[in-house]
Amino acid sequence: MRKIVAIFFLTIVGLYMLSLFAQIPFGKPYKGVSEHYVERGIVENRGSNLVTSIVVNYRGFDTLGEVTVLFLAATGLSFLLFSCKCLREFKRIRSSLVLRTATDTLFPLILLFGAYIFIHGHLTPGGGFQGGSVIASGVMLLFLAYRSFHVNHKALSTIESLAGITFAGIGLVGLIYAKSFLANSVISLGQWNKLFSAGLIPFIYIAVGFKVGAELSGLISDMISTTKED
Amino acid sequence: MVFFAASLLLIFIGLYAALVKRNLIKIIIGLSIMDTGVNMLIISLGFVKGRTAPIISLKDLFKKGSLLVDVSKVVDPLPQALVLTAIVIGVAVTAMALSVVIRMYSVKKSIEIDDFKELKW
Amino acid sequence: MVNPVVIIAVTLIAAFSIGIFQFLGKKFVRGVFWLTILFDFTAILSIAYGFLTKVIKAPIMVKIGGFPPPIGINLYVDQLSAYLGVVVFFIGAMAAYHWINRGIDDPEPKALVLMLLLLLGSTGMIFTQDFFNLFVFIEITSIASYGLVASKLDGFSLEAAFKYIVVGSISSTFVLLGAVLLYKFAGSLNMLDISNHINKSMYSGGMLIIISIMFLFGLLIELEVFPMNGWALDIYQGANPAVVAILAGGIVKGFYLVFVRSANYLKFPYLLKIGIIFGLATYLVSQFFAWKQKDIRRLFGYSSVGQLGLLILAGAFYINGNLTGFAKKYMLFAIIFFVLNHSFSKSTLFFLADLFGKRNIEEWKGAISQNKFFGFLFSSSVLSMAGAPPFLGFWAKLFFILAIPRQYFYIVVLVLIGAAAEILYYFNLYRIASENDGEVLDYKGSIIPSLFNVLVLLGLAVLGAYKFFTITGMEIQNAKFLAFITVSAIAVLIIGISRIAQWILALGMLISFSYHLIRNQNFVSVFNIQSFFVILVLVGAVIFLFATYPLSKKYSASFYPLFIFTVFSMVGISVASNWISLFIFWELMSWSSYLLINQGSKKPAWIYLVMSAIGGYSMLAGIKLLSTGSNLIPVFKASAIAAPVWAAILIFTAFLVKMGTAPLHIWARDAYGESPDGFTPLLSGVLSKMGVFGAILTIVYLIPHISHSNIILYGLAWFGALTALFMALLAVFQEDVKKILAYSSISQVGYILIGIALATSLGYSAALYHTVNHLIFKGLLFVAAAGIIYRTGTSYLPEMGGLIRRMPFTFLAFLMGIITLAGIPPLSGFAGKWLLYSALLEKRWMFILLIAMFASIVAFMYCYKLLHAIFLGQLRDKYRDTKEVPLPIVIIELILAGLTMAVGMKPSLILRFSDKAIKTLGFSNPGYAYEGAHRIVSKFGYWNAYFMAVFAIGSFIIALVLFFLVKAKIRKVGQLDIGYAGEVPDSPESVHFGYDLYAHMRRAVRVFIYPHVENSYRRIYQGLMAFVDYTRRFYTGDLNTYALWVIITLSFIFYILYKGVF
Amino acid sequence: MAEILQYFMLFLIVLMLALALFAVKTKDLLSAVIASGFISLVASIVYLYLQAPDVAMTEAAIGAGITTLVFVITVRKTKGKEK
Repeated sequence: MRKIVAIFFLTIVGLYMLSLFAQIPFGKPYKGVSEHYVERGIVENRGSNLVTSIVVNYRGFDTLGEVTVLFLAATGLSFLLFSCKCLREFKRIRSSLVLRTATDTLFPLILLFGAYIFIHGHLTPGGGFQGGSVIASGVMLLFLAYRSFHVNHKALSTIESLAGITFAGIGLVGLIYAKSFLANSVISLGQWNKLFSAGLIPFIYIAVGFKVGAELSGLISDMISTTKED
Repeated sequence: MVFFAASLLLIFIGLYAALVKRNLIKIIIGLSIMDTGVNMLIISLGFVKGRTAPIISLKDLFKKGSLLVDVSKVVDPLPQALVLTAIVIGVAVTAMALSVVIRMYSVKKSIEIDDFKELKW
Repeated sequence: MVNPVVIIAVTLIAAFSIGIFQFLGKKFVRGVFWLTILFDFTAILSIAYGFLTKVIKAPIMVKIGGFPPPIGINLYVDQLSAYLGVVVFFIGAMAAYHWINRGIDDPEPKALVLMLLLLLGSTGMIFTQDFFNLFVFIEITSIASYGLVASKLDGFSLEAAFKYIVVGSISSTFVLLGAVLLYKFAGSLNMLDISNHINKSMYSGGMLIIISIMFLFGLLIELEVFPMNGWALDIYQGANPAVVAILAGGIVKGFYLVFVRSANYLKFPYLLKIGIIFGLATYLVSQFFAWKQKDIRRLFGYSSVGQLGLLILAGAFYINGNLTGFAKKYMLFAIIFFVLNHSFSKSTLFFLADLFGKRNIEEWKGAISQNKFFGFLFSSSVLSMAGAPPFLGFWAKLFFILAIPRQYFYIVVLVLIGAAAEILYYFNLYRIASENDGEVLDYKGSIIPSLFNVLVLLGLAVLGAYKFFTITGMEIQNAKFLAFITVSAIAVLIIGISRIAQWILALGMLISFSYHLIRNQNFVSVFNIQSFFVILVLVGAVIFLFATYPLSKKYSASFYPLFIFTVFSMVGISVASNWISLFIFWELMSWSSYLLINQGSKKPAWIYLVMSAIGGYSMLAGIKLLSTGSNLIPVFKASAIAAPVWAAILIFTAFLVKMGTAPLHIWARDAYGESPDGFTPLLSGVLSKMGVFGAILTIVYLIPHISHSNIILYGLAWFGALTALFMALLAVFQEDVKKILAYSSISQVGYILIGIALATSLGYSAALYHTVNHLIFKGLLFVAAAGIIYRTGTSYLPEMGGLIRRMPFTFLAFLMGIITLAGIPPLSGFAGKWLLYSALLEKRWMFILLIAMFASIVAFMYCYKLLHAIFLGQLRDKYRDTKEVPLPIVIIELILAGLTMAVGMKPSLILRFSDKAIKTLGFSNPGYAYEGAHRIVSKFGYWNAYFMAVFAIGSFIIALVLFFLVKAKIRKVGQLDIGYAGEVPDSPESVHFGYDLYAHMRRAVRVFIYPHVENSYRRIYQGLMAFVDYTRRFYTGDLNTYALWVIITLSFIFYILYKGVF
Repeated sequence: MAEILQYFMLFLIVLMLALALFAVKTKDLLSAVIASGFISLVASIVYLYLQAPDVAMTEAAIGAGITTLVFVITVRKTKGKEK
């Protein structure tokens, strides 16, 4: 009964929305602010990756909020799972030699790759969020490989805090020196397609990378084990 | 057009799960499918046929003699930026919801909706 | 002034840094937390102050990243968002303080982080001017709320949190889709830019309408709109009350502002439709569902949801209702006041509910009567919440009603019905909480946040009144007088340590006020109907206040302040210059008298309040009908322009309720019978006369301008006559002295109503004369009854008897009162009847004349019963040592008895004044004439009061002489002088029978004294309750169902707004 | 070439929908979780076609990686079976 009612009303809503999308042309040129972003993105930011320019610079405030959301989720999750005595520990079976060896070899590489992604966020696809989550997946690998692995929560949350403060602090620096919060033009923009370019974008993305990496690692660790030292 | 339809279908399959499924984790799976659908919808809104990704690493995308980029060669970068944010927010919400589920399980040893109907009327 | 973005940045940095500070210990975290809150609050307060003092003239626009608006994100802080920010942070700080100090659990550092980010999210939400950024901040707010709602970590809060997460995710999906599609449509995400791209004609295309609906619908879910608000109620019920307080008091208001603002930016043309359908549905449904609610938090939750519905309605009218000039301003202030009122009072209520700890409202018995301070806080918030004057909620409601365009009159009616329903359940709770016989219960935890909130509420009440009077441009005297009343009452309250001091101060105030009034040349030279009632009120109040002296020890410190409040608000009614100021003082009178009655008995007071609310709100609805587009404040005389029948009927209802006219009388018996003895004389003698005053105003100013006025008047006369008859009949079978007097009062006011309904000069003469007359003798009887109850400790007639020997003066006075009541010459009662009968004859309303005459015969019966049961017969043993009633009461009794005597011999003492008053009503003569000093002549004969008096006193003396002559032959029966079944009692036994004196007549009139009316009210109430109990099962508690309703609502909205597909 | 790519996309979309239906329908929570992870993975390929490499990366790392992991942990902790 519930299924029928649900399908019925979902169909109605779906038909209305379909009628909307039928009016939106697919794959046709766009107009509006994006024209500005594309046309003047290099001029104003010197960053090759326009998406990064938008995410960190034009709409950097969104990203600050996004970082906050992730921070919130990590905080909320550890708040909810903290002191949850009732959780079963994973039965972490001793993993195979292959996995352990591979982990030993891969983990530094994964870290390096993650760092590469967020350092080159303004040049190539990827950025702080992607790099951070790659690093977190490395940490996850450690969890899988080693039975007794525990992350150091103090270190993680210190990194997280410092990275977050850096981000917001860079914003405030912009407010003080360039009269605008999160302004990019505090330092020189540099040259297009070079590593040290695009003003503050790489710095922000590095901070974001650290923060996201730390947060996601903490999140995974919170979920996997009841943290005792906390 | 296919992408619109597919995304809409994904959204509604996810919603259907949230409306009908009695298992808490199933509901969250539904919501995350819905998220994926929404993200795909947004991306396909920004897609323009025959244009390249918004990463300007080649000079031939510029207008002649300047750093101004030729708009007619690049897809819309804004929806992609928005989706980046949306994905991260999605994982945050999912993690939050799942931690609540773990807690709920620890209270009642169950993750079925029928065991969580005490607040009513 | 601080740059608004700094608030957000600093809060963020603080939240991030807590990650480090938590290793240093909880104290550091708390320090950071409070510093941040303090900084934010000061910063935002400085912005708000800048707007308030007009230092900041234009809305603040903050570019972020250095890009101009459509390119970059920007913040846009205008007056409203700054004010709301202040409220959010204030409530947030209070809630955090409450949480830390409530003594149950200690918030983790992480919970404080969530709290900070919650406040941050809502601030960002109301500051940002970018649709996608709005989505991000909504998500921050939501995720923080998810965590906080679950923070109690028990089954309830987790269940609530999960429901919130699922519904919240659906909501934010729609917001996100809406925002992105808006970008696709307009090429921008900036609200202002999009607004510039959009014009209303684009909505005919279909595309924009679906996009806007999706975006606004996402927000509507967060606004807890019926039928998709089950999750919200579950949160209110299940989550930590500190969290709920901040959600209901602050965050939801942020969502509200965002919703209204977005709709405005989108130029959404169907906002009014949405607002009316969903706002009204939410409001009404939750106000009624709350009736059956036993869990106090869910009860408050229903009320919160209802208020939100009202806000949505108001917002829709403000944005989209084509309001003109003044009305728009009124509506804006209504919204601001609603928000402020609800935020502060509801969060206080949640705090207090948490401190007290009991969830079931039945367990609240005695909660506020045991703890005076707790009671004060609770009462203030409940009164403010229910919209009692002079609290902010009252002004909000008034602004709202005045601002609604007249063609939407049905909305006025429905909103007022909802408001009455709200009063019903709030004061049902209040009734339970103020019971006297609860066990001693105490609250634990800190009360400081509630105290702060209530202080703000009191300040806001002043602000509300000030704004109301300045904006509506009503005569300043009204405001001044209101301030005067409040200050006087507070002055009396402050010296609450000593009742005697309060008594002296109150009496002094009344007397000096009267003195100043009489010395005022204007008042004396223009003597009209209003002056007549002012004098009536003041004289009555002074007399009855004087008589409360011996009783005062029993009363709480709030008795005299409320007494003063009631009296002065009646003066306010009498001098009101337009319908609205009449209404304001009318409500003031109703509420203060309710609180007074509540000091006696709770249930009757509750019924009184509900009936008063029905009356008061129907008056407001009637007034609304009188207002026209340009003239929102209808004055008495100008309302002659357009006075629909309904306006007159609605306004009249209020007066009929106060007069206790059948079938609106059900409150009267118990309210009169069980109110504090010191207050009942005022209630009966003066307060019910305000109904008379209002009725006269209505008949003079409204009735002549409507068609079929004759039928209405004739109907009114019938109401009066039937009231007079049936209430007299009911009085006959009562066994409680005050209840007999209560029915008698209603019955007598029925006579007065007949006089008014005649609408002839003679009729008015009779009515006014009888008004004063009834004040004298019913006051006398109630004062005497108060004295007797004070001495005997009972009001139950069969317990009394033979008191003539213990209380001779009281007996004498009582006898005089009874004679007047029965209308026997030479006392003043006769004159009133004579005038009334003449007037009826003059108008040839013979049936009514017959009924009135018959009713006065019935009056004899209960008169005799009173006299017999209290004073005659054998004295009971336990009253052997009873003394005469206290001296002040004796004095008042004798003064009143002397007055009735004097007036009886010389009716012109009253008639002189009533003549003047009648002339100002537009009559050239009072309908009768004087011949000589003592002879009054009407068409049907004459009546010489002096001669009558001499004759009556003469016959009385003859009878007395005869009595003493035969007295010697009467054997006096002692109380041991009886034999009963062959045995002689060893203790004195009373053979006086006062119980059910008229048992033998009961059968004859059984049909008439059966409580048909009361039973039908009860049946309606119970029926409604059963209906509510059944329908509230709509909230099944099932998450899937809640989510399903979201989709059903969305398809409904699509269906009604866009017919493109089907 | 372009044609083949389009058919491949069509195939991917159908695959996504099928996976979504499977995730909703299956009784085994772990399979459902894995299926929903696969949806993300497939979606990230689709994003590449739609010229959104950034999003593709994010979706693969976060949507398919982290989210799935979090789901799996939860399922394990709650002994996940659907009734």
